[in-house]
Amino acid sequence: MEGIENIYTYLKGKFGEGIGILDKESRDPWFEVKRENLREVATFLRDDPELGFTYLVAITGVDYSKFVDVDYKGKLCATYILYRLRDSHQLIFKVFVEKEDPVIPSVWDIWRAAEWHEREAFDLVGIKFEGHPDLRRILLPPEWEGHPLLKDYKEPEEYRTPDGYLVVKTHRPDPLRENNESDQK
Amino acid sequence: MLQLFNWLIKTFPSLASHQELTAFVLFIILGLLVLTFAAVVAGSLTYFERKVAARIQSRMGPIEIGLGGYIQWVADAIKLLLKEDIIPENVDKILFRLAPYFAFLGAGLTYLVLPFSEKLILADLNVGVLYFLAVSSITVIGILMAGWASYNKWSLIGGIRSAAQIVSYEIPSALAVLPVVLYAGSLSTQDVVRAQAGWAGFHWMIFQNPFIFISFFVFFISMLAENNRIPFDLPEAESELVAGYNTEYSGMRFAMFFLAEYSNVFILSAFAVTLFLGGWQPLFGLSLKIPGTAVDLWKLFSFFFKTSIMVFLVLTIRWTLPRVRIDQLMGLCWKYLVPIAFFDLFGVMFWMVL
Amino acid sequence: MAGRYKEGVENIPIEQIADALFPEVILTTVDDFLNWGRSWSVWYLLFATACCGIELMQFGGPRTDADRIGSVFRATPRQADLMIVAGTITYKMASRVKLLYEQMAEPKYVISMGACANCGGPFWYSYSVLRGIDKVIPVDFYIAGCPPRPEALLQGVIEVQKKIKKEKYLRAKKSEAGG
Amino acid sequence: MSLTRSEEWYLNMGPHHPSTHGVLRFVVKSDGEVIDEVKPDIGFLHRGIEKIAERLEYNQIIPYYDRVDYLAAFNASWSYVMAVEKLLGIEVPPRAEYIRVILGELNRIISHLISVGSFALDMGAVTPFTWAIREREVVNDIFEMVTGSRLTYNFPRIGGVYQDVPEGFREKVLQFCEYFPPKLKEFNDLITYQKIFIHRLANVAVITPEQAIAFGLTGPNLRGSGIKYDLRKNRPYSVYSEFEFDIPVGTGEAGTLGDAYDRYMVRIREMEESCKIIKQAIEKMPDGPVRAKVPRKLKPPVGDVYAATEAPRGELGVHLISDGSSRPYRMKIRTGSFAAMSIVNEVSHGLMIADLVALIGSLDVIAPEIDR
Repeated sequence: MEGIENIYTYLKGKFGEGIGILDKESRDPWFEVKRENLREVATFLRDDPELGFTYLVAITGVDYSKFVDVDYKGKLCATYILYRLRDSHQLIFKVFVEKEDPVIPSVWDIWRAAEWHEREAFDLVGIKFEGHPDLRRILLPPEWEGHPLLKDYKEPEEYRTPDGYLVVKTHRPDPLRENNESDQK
Repeated sequence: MLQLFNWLIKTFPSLASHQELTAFVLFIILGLLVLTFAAVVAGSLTYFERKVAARIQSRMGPIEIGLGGYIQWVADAIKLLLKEDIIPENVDKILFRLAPYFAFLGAGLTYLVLPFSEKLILADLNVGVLYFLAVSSITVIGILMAGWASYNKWSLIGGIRSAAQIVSYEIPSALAVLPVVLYAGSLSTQDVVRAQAGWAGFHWMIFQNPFIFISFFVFFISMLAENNRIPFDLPEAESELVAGYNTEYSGMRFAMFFLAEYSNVFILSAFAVTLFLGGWQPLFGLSLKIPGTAVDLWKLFSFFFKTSIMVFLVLTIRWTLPRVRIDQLMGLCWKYLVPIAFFDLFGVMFWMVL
Repeated sequence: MAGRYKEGVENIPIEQIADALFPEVILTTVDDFLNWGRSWSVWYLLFATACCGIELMQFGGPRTDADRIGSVFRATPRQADLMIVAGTITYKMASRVKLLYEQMAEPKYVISMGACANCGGPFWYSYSVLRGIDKVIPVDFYIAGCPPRPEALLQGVIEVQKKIKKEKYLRAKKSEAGG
Repeated sequence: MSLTRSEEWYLNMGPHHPSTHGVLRFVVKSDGEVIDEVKPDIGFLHRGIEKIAERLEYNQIIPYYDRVDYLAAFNASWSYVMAVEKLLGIEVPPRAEYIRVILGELNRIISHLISVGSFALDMGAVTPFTWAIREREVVNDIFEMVTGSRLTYNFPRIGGVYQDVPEGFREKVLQFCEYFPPKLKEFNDLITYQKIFIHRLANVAVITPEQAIAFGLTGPNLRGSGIKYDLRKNRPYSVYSEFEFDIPVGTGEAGTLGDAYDRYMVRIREMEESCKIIKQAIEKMPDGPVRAKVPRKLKPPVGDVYAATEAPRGELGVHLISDGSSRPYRMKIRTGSFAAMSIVNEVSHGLMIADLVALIGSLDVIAPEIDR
């Protein structure tokens, strides 16, 4: 099945309200999947012979809180990029969640590749994937606080290992800005 | 050794009244001489190895330091002696300190029965070959001690691997030497060399008998394995175990391991030459008609020449082959080398009976 | 230099003291000899984290050939004299860098290779990158570049050699022992 | 019986370990030498490029991509400029595309050289690595001639490349194409067909095709499992559709399909194919401008874009989300090494420690691609 619109209507007919908006204006069009239906839709996308999206390319966690004025502004989002290997068809869909309740069902057993991508999204954006077998920080050290790819993230003042072996002052003013200030003086 | 002692007593009659003391001092001096010789040989070998490695890898190797880079090993030795000697906190301190000396002891003691020339041998034991086989495995005790005492899992794996490796490879190496002993009719290393007298290469042990020819390769492979050379350098496999048993060692103690390793390369080559390739038997026989004293020197040269070629072979193998895996290592030993060695032994027996 | 003079005798030129004190001369000569040995055998720790690591490998490769000046790599910090920190160090890695440095045996030297190790380089703005390894370990030489060429690293090692040759190994030992 | 009981222990491999290719850490649960479980611990080189990019203009980000994959810096920044071009709808002049293809394939060769060389190093053979480095220097010279840099080129620009190739480039590249295949054969004689090497790799760390797809492996790792999928053929970008070349896939020639040796062989064969592509591209290279007219201030439309190139370590994709400003709202880098690392635990059960080294080496991961 070719074309995002065909796939969209096909899925819409199958799942109805489970499929949200379709963004055709975007350079790579995408549609929304409601998080309640994510697992059914994902299984369907993978197993349906017409669709057959067996290959998960990536999951991007996005914080839409400072985006332009759209419906989903202020929400967190997981973007799933899929391939169909036989004809290299690409598909993007998104799952939006409120910032206060950032829980998305995990799809790690549907696409095994999702296991680490979900951990990364949890680490950097803070989306919690329900049912994930091992949801820990992956890139940052386990004692790290905060999720750096959130738009309102502030770098901590110092970094210290839990045993106190290493303590480093992390905060340092922006060199460009500092120069400007000293120039003004 | 005994000759030297008798000669001393004869030349200096005043020493006759202090025979024990003389013997003791002589022991010490000779011991130090052997140590120095071992150190120089091992040091030169490190230079040789680096040079060979560099040429194989289209590099230059050490050239800047002087004498064409030859004194590189002196600099390395000075550096290692001056380094801080770290003994980590949780190690078994006694074993940790002792291990390098054990490792070197194994290498150093084998020099005792190594016939450099017809007259130049420290002790012509009548069980020389047996002694060599026994003593050369002391090294593994050192390695095992180091691995155990280091309180480091990588070291421990290295030590255990080494133990398993040597226990296995002792068998084929001993079995591969037996045909030679049978042929020579003696366990003395000098006798083995004397049994290979002749003016050309085909009097050497290796060419006297097709079975011994195969035995040579069994011996050579087993010795490579016993001395932890690539492709069998599993105890210190750099890419797997960081540096294996010597991971925690620094400074002088590491230098001892280093020394032991390179002494072993020399020992391995020297014994391969002694047992199979004619030892000090002069190259081209004595057809060159050289005067009396030069004969000994020619023999000495022949021995070192052949040994150098063997060393070169060992080093070339080291720098071209990848490493085997531990189960393959064991498989090679028990499935191939041991049966072949037995076959050779019986083959030689039949050959001699017929 | 400060350690060579006793209180109140600063005015005497160094040559006179050396002439007067025979052992000093011997010490100096021995020192020179020891430093010669140490400087020609600088073994470096293979510690490559990022881009500079590739140039560190090239440094040991056929064109630059670190072995020429007696430098070979060691995998374990215990046997290394020189730690070449090649690449970005993150906070997660920083404690390991410190640990590795502490595991090295004295005397030890550190070269900070490339912009990232010097000051964070292009990752200055990052939330997770240590802005210069001198925040956690002492550094002897900094090599600029992103990444530096292997030749620059070779020059760095030669500078380490020069530094070693100027050191007073025995004197340092004596002064330590004396208190 | 209690005497014969064996206990499992935890080995900490890395982050400073000779065979971890940079800074990875594996917590290995093993019974003696036999591995039960491997927990990769990554992030020791997490440099936050995705966050840095949010405060930079679109064309300021290019140098960071050189450092995402420093072994194939050109391919990595190519992915990025392709994504931006796709977002803005910029047409790239053909000469620029050809230059990109030539440099990209040269880069693939030197990346694979390091890969196979360090793989051999992991297997205990030092010489192949230095040989690989020796050949690498030849290509480094070409890159230095064109871009002025040996490792991080910063050469592609949005809408083309930084500048035209210098005089003598054509001859030098053709000379390399003549020079390289015999050297590769020499390399193969030294290590690839070496008995011990084959025995070390055959039947080790088998990744089945199903596993490879499920875990999202890409590049030589995916093709090593016998799946003929290459973005250059299957989603032709740039001018790849104009060249004739094969996609080498694993065939299980030494043992099982998808073992470490297959992945290694795919890389060796890809180097030959790259040579073919370079030759064709040099012959066909048209004249003309090397950079399209691009406005100084880039203001792409709101929306998502995903673009990917076939980098040496597989698909290197860039997912850009634009909010209409001159800076990307969110940038996600999708790399092959990240996927490759996620499969380590799955296939390492029952391997020996030496095999784990072989597995990691055969996956050809590099740290900044995993951690970014």
